[in-house]
Amino acid sequence: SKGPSDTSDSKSQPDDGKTVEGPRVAYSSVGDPNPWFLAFSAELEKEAEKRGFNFRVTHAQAKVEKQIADVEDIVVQKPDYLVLGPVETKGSADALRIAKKAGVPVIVVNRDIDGIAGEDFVTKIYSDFEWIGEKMCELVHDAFPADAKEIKVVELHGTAGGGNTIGMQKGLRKKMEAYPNMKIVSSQPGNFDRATAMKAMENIIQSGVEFDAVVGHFDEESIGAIQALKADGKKTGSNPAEGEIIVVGNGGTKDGLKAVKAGLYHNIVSVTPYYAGQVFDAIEAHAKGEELPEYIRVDDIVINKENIDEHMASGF
Amino acid sequence: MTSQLANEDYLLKMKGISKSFPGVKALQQVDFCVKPGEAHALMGENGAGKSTLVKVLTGIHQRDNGEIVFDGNSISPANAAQAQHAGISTIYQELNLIPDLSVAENVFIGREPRKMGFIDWKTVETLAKDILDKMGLEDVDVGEPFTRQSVAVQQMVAIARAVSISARLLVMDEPTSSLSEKEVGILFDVIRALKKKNMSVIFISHKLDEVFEICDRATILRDGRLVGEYPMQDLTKLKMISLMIGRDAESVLERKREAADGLGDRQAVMAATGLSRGRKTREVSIDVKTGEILGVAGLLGSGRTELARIVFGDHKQESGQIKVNDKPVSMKSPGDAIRLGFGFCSEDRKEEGIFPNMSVMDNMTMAILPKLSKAGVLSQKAQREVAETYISKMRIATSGPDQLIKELSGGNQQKVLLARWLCKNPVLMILDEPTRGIDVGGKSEIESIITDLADKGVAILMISSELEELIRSCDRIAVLSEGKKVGELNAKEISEDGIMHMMAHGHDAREDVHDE
Amino acid sequence: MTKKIDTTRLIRSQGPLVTLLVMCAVAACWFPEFRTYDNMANIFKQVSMTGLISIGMTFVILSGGIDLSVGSIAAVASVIAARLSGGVGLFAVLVPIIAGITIGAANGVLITRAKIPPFIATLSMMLGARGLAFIMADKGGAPVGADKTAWLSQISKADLLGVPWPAIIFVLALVVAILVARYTPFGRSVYAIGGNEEAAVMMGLNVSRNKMLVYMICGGLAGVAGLLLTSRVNSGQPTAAAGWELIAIAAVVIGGTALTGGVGKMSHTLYGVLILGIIRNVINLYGKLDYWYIDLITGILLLAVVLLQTRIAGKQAVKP
Amino acid sequence: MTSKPDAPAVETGMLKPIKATEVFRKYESMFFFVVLIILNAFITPEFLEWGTLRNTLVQVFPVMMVALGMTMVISSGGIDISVGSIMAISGATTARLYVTGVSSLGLEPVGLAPALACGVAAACMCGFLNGILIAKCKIQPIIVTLVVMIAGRGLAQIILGELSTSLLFTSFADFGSLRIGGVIPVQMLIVVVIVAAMIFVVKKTNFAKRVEAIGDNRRAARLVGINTVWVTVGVYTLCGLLCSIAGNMEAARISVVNVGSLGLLVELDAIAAVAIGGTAFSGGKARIMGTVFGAIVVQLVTIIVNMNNIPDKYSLLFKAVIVIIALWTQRKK
Ligand SMILES: Nc1ncnc2c1ncn2[C@@H]1O[C@H](COP(=O)(O)OP(=O)(O)OP(=O)(O)O)[C@@H](O)[C@H]1O
Ligand SMILES: Nc1ncnc2c1ncn2[C@@H]1O[C@H](COP(=O)(O)OP(=O)(O)OP(=O)(O)O)[C@@H](O)[C@H]1O
Ligand SMILES: [Mg+2]
Ligand SMILES: [Mg+2]
Repeated sequence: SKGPSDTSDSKSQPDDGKTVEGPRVAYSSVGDPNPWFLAFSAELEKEAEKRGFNFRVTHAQAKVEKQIADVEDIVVQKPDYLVLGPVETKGSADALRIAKKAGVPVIVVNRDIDGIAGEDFVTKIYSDFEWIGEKMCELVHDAFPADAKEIKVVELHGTAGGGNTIGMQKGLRKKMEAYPNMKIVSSQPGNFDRATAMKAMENIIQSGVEFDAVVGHFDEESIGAIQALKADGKKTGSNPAEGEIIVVGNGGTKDGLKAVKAGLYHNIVSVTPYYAGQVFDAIEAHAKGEELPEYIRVDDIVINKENIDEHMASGF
Repeated sequence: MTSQLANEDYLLKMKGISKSFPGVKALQQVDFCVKPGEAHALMGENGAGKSTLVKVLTGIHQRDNGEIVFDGNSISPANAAQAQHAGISTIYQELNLIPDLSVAENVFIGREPRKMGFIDWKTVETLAKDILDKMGLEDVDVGEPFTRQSVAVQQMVAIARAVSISARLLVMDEPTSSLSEKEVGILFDVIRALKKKNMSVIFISHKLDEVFEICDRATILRDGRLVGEYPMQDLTKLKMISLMIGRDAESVLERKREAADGLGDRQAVMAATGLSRGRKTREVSIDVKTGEILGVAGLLGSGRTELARIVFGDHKQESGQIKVNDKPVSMKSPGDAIRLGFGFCSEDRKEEGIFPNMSVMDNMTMAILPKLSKAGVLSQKAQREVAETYISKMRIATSGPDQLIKELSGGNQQKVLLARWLCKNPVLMILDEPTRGIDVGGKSEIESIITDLADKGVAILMISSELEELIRSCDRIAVLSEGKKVGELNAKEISEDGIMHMMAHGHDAREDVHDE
Repeated sequence: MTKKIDTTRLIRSQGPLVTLLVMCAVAACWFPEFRTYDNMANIFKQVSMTGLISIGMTFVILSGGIDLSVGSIAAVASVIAARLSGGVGLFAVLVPIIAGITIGAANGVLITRAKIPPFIATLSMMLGARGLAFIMADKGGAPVGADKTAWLSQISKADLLGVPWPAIIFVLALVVAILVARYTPFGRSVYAIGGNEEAAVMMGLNVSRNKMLVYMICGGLAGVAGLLLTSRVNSGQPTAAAGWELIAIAAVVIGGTALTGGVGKMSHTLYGVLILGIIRNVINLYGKLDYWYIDLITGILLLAVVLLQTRIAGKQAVKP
Repeated sequence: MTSKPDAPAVETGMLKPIKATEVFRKYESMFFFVVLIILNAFITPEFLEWGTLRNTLVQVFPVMMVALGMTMVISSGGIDISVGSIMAISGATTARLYVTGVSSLGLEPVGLAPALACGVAAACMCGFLNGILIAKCKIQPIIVTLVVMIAGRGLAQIILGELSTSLLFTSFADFGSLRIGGVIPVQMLIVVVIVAAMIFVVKKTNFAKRVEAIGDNRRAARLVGINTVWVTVGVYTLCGLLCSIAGNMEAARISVVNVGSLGLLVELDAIAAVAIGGTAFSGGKARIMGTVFGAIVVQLVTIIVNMNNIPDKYSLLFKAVIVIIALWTQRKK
């Protein structure tokens, strides 16, 4: 990754953004202190360098109002493209209008946004969260014997209002209709954060609710749950017959992979941050005047005990 | 309607007033009446309940019992605004104006002249200037912040404010405690003028001379109870004192101290040469010897306090040198001075003296913590012993070492602060207005304590606006004027006239300089 | 001689302005875009919300208090505005402001009647109002979408002769506030209360009423800020505006107003607000800072500004 | 007897038997604690169980440590909102040395003890810096600590070299979830030791008296020879020290140091705890036991909300109400 020394170098020779010739791309990041966003941002930067783009980034610190201000500042510099990772579906939509007014085409990444493709923005590129939700549901279901009477699930969900949270919640519940023996017994906010999830889990355990499986909207939440369960003397793993609790989540972080390898974390549905290539492909295609679909899906996979070794290096 | 007749002779009638604080009955069944156009003295020892009675009258405290009839109407003011509205204007014992606003604004805040709804600043300033000019404060820049003024000027501004509120009754709780004689004179002229306009004044002071000079009648309190109401001509100083303390007055009579002899041979504990700092202190040289009491006299703002601060290391001198026991020292903070064995009792009790929310015991021992502790661990027992000793030695009226100091009366707070330094056995004790607000008995107690200290070899530097006090106790008096030392008088030369002359001389010189 | 003293005095009393000018000069040399009209308009637009809150905060701090609940109040107002945005426009504008004033009044009651220290009273209100915003939001505390066609939503997008409306609202409020602080008995009594509350009581000023007013004004302005927020992001944000109280406090203090109350100038708050806005703007224009350097640089710049300001202003009477 | 023959009508008798209201004021945070317990014994299933107490204490641990430091700071008339960032800095220092090492300096990961020592030292340095800026440069505490709060997380990220470092499967993480004898969480032990130490400090030492004096009247404190600069620095350093305990133990418990979230918003709960505990915000006496129960009360609210499956957003409201009631009952007339 880009080390501190790089930055201080570029700082010592103040540039006005014209050091690298070539199209100028600005990225407005959610800027959440979550490793995913940093990995994604680093990917974009690497890819930009590879393809000879001039790249800059602002971090919104997960605040909608800051993102709007960031985009205002960005368009003053008139970049050729704006890559927008919306903090929030509704709130960030005005960034599209600002960019449009300034004539800067927008590629939406990470999550959904309120807006019309082809009009407000060029295209949107991100994982299919509803599919991830459905997949997680399926993985939990399949971990139990087909004749299991009741599968009681605890959901530790992400930040309210986020496109990914909404997508996963929707997918999970939709798929559950197909499995009448599955039931959500508690759904608490984990806010994509390990400490929050861990506290929530501890209190759920203490409240005496019985459950067989945990679904985390992100690895951090799943790990928090695994930790809390372990401290309470409960086992997690892939074998419900031995009283192990099935933990399934979404992610692909280093810790998540480690936990899968250790056999404590049943399955992960990945949410890959490594699709900068697709983003720049889209930019280049648009620059050439090609038609683009309104949504470009980022493909995710299931990581489990069998394929963990080949994915171990991809943790973020 | 029916009580009209009875009330005609009285502007204010307080009947059966009682007020207790947790653990203390500050007032019990006190009656207090003021006639129109008179100056009425409210007398009593420290803690007798004078300020409390005033605060009950002006709505700061709510009385437990009793009745107040003012100007024919029964009133129970819930706050100061209501009392002020009813026609009572007050100067409280603890100076209470707004530090960062200008002098002019302090005089007028709450009743600023306005133009089209907006404050008319020009008029505010000219009116304020007029009022202050009349009170002999021609030199004060009314646009300057209030805090920049010396305590005495602040006191005069407070008086100016209270006087300029056209009220029926003016209450003054120790207005003169930090004034020099000139200002007191001006204040008395003002009071006389008010009396002519049929306004009444309640006057509280521990300076008996003043009371006898200006007041018509006196009400005396003791331990929160009424002793009696007397026309001034029926009283003598002695009689008044014995009424206040409830026993023979002989024990509290002030005596002139025998000047220590052989001072010339003794070594100077502290000798300062050529101290300067800004315009407040200019080239002052001063020294104090073992067992000597050096008085510092001067008009208000003459730089006495500033000098004391420099000697105590609170203000850094810009030039000059201080030697302690013949060795040059450099003091960066009061801590350094204290390590050299200095003690300093500030004139501003509230801002620089007390720790209001701490106990009497903690307040008293704060400067000697290291002495009472081992390896940083404090012995409460030792603390308590010290506190109890000084509470009885200085006759501090308190329910015990654990009472919060803010609950004590002003005079008793002052005693605690003195005790803070006395218990430290200092080498040099700097006292800035040590008897400010202390009653007659307390004053002579403190004077004798100071004398004893000096006899034991402690050097004492005492600032006081009461010349008599200086004359009674000092071996030598230095006179300051406009930041400069204008002279020094030794025991034999000390006389009121001599000092006055010097101060006045300096004062004249100042007027020349000040003409910018 | 006297003239010389006057210039230094002038510079000293204008510490925040000097600091601001220094910052602008550096930024303008470094980034050509900084000098553009669009960028300036952006900065004013962006600081308008925290700016409005800073105005209220200046009153509060001058009165010797503090208001930590402003961010939460803005969030409440934002959610209400979004909820009402589909209906009568006037309601969508008035009700959030009234809600802000009401919460401000609740602060005032806690402080003047229950005698709870302002820091704690408004801290509780900060928690409570945030909870309220969540409860009024969509399920699980998700944002409420606002009606994009309503004129409420146009406020932040439209401009008057090229000046964005939020900036106009902010500057107007500031001008009124400056007049109130300097030329009305209310304004002066705010200074008096902050300078020495006990004295203000004894001087017969109506301390309780004026303190109530101060918190109501602050709440009301926070309500307006919430309204502008909704207009800007087209949705009611229960989580938004977190930390605005700190931005506002910082702006007020950089403007030279003492947190102990009683000393300071309303107009200088503008400089504080702009300084903070420019720090953010410059970091964005630079656009090459790694994620982890942004906070550090922001903090260091802030510290530099505060140090510079205190140096210029000289040793002010800093009470603890 | 010996004293004040002519003292005013002091009724010594009245002071001795302490009034009920005074008892209430003194032990108020404990009162709330008891009320919450009783209330919940009825409404919350499984409430009166060892597990609940354990959860409470473990979860409240960082808040309590920070609140203890905050108590001293507030007692000195200041405030410290940088506590969360200091937790992050401390955790980051430990994790960097313990897990990653510093490759550019050729430094391999070191053992837990030296890493922890450095983590603690880093936090103390931050506290020290706070104190210096406040006392020496005379900048207002809320601004100084705001700067450290903002810059601190950036600094923590630079120290750590990344956003988060995992402690998963390390012996440090095992320590964080250690239960002595399988029952008593290690946090509980630390709480007992630290609280005892703090009570000793506040009750017995000159330092605490000086802190109180500075909080009550800084000007007067200087004039009685108290070195206000160093006492202030000491207070903030002590607060930093306690933050480091909070930060490292919390990191160990959740087995990750994420500089973006470690200790985030802890200052709010800590301040609320101090307020409920009855330490005056205008400075003055530090009330350690008050803060301890104050912290537990704040935490109980969260736990109760979670255990009763009440939506999280209501816990904010409950906290607000409790703080207000607490302060309202202890207000001075
Ligand atoms: N707020 C308070 N709380 C508790 N006790 C108080 C309070 N105010 C005054 N007292 C007590 O009431 C008594 C009367 O005090 P007061 O201030 O009226 O005395 P005073 O006559 O004005 O004395 P001095 O001449 O020293 O000013 C004293 O014993 C004092 O300790
Ligand atoms: N213009 C000023 N600026 C700042 N502080 C001032 C100013 N004038 C007076 N002071 C402060 O007021 C206090 C008293 O000043 P000074 O030493 O001149 O008075 P003094 O001779 O003791 O007279 P008194 O105590 O009777 O007023 C000092 O602490 C001084 O610092
Ligand atoms: Mg009195
Ligand atoms: Mg003086």
